[in-house]
Amino acid sequence: MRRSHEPISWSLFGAGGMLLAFIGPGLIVSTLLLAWLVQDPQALHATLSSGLQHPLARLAALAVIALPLYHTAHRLYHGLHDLHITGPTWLLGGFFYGGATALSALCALWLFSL
Amino acid sequence: MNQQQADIVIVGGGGAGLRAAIAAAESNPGLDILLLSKVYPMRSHTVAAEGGCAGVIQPHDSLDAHFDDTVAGGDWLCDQDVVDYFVRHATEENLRLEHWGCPWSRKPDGSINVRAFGGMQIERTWFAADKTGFHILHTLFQTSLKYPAIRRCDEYFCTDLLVEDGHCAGLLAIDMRSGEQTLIAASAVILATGGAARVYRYNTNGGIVTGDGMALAYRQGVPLRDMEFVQYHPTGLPGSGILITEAARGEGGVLTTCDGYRYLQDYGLGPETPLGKPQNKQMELGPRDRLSQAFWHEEQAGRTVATERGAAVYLDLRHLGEQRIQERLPFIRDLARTYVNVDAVHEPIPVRPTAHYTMGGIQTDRHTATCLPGLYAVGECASVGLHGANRLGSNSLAELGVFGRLAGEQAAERAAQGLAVDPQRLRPQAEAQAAGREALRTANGPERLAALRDEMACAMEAGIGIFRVPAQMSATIEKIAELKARYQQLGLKDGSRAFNTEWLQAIELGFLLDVAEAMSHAALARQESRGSHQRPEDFPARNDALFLKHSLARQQPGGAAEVSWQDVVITRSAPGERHYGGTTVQGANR
Amino acid sequence: MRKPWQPQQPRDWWLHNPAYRRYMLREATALPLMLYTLLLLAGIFQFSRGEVAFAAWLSWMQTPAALLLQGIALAAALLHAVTWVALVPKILVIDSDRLRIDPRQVLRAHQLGALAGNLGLVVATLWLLWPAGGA
Amino acid sequence: MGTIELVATRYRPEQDVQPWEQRYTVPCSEDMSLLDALNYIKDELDPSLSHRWSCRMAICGSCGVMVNGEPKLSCKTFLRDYREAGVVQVRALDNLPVERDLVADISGVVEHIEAVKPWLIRHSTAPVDTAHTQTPEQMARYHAFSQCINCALCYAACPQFGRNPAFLGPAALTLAQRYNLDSRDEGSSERMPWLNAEEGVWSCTFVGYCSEVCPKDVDPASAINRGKVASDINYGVNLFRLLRGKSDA
Ligand SMILES: Cc1cc2nc3c(=O)[nH]c(=O)nc-3n(C[C@H](O)[C@H](O)[C@H](O)COP(=O)(O)OP(=O)(O)OC[C@H]3O[C@@H](n4cnc5c(N)ncnc54)[C@H](O)[C@@H]3O)c2cc1C
Ligand code: SF4
Ligand code: F3S
Ligand code: FES
Repeated sequence: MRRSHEPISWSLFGAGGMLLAFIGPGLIVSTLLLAWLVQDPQALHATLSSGLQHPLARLAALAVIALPLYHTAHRLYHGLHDLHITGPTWLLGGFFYGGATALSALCALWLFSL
Repeated sequence: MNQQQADIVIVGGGGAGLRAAIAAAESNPGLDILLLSKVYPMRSHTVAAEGGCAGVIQPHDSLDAHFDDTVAGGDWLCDQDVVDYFVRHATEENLRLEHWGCPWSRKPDGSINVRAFGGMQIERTWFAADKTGFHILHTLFQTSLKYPAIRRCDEYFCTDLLVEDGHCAGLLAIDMRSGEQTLIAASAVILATGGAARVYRYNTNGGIVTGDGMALAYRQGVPLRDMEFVQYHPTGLPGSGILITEAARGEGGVLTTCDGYRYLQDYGLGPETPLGKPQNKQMELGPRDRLSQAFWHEEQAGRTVATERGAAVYLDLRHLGEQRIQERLPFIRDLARTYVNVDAVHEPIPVRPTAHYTMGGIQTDRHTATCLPGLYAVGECASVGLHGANRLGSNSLAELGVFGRLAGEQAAERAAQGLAVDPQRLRPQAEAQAAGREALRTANGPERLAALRDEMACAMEAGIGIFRVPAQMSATIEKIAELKARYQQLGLKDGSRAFNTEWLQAIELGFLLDVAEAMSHAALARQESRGSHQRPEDFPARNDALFLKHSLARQQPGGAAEVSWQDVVITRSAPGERHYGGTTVQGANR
Repeated sequence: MRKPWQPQQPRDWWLHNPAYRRYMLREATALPLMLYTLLLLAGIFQFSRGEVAFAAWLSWMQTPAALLLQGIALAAALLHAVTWVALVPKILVIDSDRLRIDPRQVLRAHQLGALAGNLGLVVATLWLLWPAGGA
Repeated sequence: MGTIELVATRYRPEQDVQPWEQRYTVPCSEDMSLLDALNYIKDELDPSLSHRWSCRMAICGSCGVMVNGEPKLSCKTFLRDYREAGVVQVRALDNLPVERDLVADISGVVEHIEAVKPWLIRHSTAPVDTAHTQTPEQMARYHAFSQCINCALCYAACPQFGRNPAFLGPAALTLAQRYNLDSRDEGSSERMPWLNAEEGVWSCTFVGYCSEVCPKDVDPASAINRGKVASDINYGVNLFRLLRGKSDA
């Protein structure tokens, strides 16, 4: 039996799922609140900038983007299989997991160039 | 016709067959061992055994005590050399199962736990909650998978044995999926096909328990021994006959009439033991035959409970409490809830005696060999001489291990001598038998299979039941003969080959009728009352002078069974009184 | 003669059984959650480009389309959280000779954690954004 | 006692090109199981209907069928629960080849069970004449997983098995876990390759329906997903070994 490399994606999926369960709804409520509460975007930008000075804060922000990306990519990838939508593994896997990786990299680039 | 060859063929994948296969593979890994069964091995009826499996393990217990209980329980009709061998090897087989992964129930310190069982003076029944047979069977099946020497033919139905030069040389079987007949030649054949309680209307047995192996041997002239001894289990569910294990009483359950009275004290099993403190061999822990007989008297006296599904008494577990019931008897609780809609924690379970176990079977010597060279028999289909006139609960699962191993080793020894017959030589007789089977498949007589089966089951219940009355016995014998004649006029509707269960049931009915014939003739011939064989009207007492003997039923060509007698091996326990409860008074009246 | 019938799983298998429909709904939460994550990612991009771009993102987040997506994502996130936490005790089983934790405790801990995490985040946001507060 | 309509999906390989439905009217009483109804049909109405059964007490595992689309043991299913609906649809277990009528071919499932080495593996020599010590707590760790009767209902329930019959599936993977979690066993390293494979735990997407239909509360979904954790750790350990120049463990 050939060893599957699924543990990598499953670990990321699991971490993302846990993160989304613990802060997902709260995060979405928070961004919805922006509509009513933000009066001064400049001030908010400044507050957030100072907050993101610390590398750990940047890492946390990265996690909030990257882990849900992997989580959702993983589910959608398997969902296509469930829906009998097939294609070469390299293509579908590349699209979902590769996409999540590329976007996470971009996110890291933007965050760490602040 | 397909053709195969093996060193050893084992018919039956229950506890006995699997244990034999493993023993053969261990004693000679070079052999080609074929395990053939009409159901996947884990479906075998060993799976239904609930209570437990005997083996001396407590320091204050002894092999002698186990020996004495077995011999007395069997009303001195046990071959004592066999019992001796059995008690000496039972514990080692239980340990072997433990080493193979069987989840025996434990004490808090992690050592083996044992429970009380009917007729045993000391707790020596190993158990795996109330699914002992299930765990034993699955452990054996899973363990058998690790031996490359063991091949399986699952869902192959054995229809005939093949005999060449006075030796059993193989068998004929139907591959149930294709319906094709297959000749299998072998140096040794082990029959491990289980019991035959399906000859009765109400029984604790699965639909597959149809006495096939007994009939297969009987038809080849091998005697069936002690067939009149059929054990009724005192606690089956009314209607279906599904078993409520004796362990329910071992754990402290009590039997009562409709008004809550513990009637067993009136039948020489008293004095009444305190609730929740069962005493070995007393009251509810008396032997099964006595308990079933007590029910019969209560029913005659009109003190039973009328349920939708017939008369019953109550098995009351309520005083054990939910926690103990859930820990020790979870399956019982589930069964009662599912099949009679009773939660044992809050209500008593209605129960009644149902046919359960065939003490008799294919006659073998103490090494499991039959009188037909090359043919061995083991497990419930065999009569190795262990159970006598009444089997003690938990001795039969232990028998599967002890004698299953022995049968496997014996067959392996024989197979190593290379006595195999060229399958080509078996072909003519195999083809003749196969043609008979084919004819049955397309038979278009007027008789209906289900009707014949039901008539047989009711006749056996009436004539060869808990109590045997001469007129009814004779009526049953006539009825069986009539049914055998009508069997020749059977009409089957299916006619196809692939998984034709009507065809297979018709063959099974043929087996059942042969077994019923042997049972009823042996019952009539035994003119005494002993163990499970009770003739209250004409021969109410045991008669050692004439009947301290095994009955042997042989099939007569074209006629009924002929019964002859074989001496019982007695080594150290002279026949005595069976002693239960505080007194030895028999069937008293209130 | 054997000629087994070989069934084929129909493409719409998941429509035929309520348990399958529940499963597919659970898996489908991934789609709005992914889109929402992309919105956030866009926010980070705009944030990195400066105040003006960030303000544009903020006001775009208040368009009906964006609000609708956030609404759906919220429903999806809630369903995800509930189903996820319920399954944790089946996966995360702590039971060794040295340490044993009752699965009910594991469940309780995760329920509390999720509640605390989500509420805490909302409270922190309110505190941060409240007109009189931090920003 | 009323009656109920029973619609059975028939398939007779010798006559039929594909399955078809046959309608029977059977008596319906409070305590009649679906198995009783099937046996009634076989005995009284149509002996050519084939189905498997034996113990009629939910322990042998042979009588599994689809009942109104759900996998069930026919001996543990009662007609009274369908009286409202007035009709019971019965067909062979889903996701398996149909041998005939209600008889599914479970040989593939049994092969999967055989593959995972479901027996106690010991390297050190076992005690010959004593039992291993195993406390009730240690037994509790695997006990639920040892209750499987191999009825294959979970295979009929699992869409991932339906999609890919090479998936070892719920019962086989549960059995592997049953031995891996047994304090007496020393063979988990021999079973891990099966868990680690694509066709092992990694084909499961936690649909969870297997555990819903299991008549013995085995909870195969939990067994498999705990297997994923084990496989995950095994993967990490293996990666670490590879990085240190050791071969694949
Ligand atoms: C409900 C119940 C509870 C019990 N509880 C206990 C208990 O607690 N303690 C105890 O000691 N005993 C108990 N017993 C008795 C004990 O379980 C049985 O005696 C024992 O399991 C029989 O095992 P076996 O291997 O001989 O036969 P089985 O397990 O019945 O196996 C028979 C095998 O033969 C095969 N077979 C039969 N005919 C054919 C054929 N024609 N062709 C091919 N294959 C065939 C079958 O497929 C099956 O595999 C109980 C019995 C019952 C019914
Ligand atoms: S896990 Fe449950 S459903 Fe699956 S085969 Fe075992 S007992 Fe049946
Ligand atoms: S239904 Fe199938 S996908 Fe997994 S949880 Fe059960 S095996
Ligand atoms: S008949 Fe044995 S499980 Fe239903």
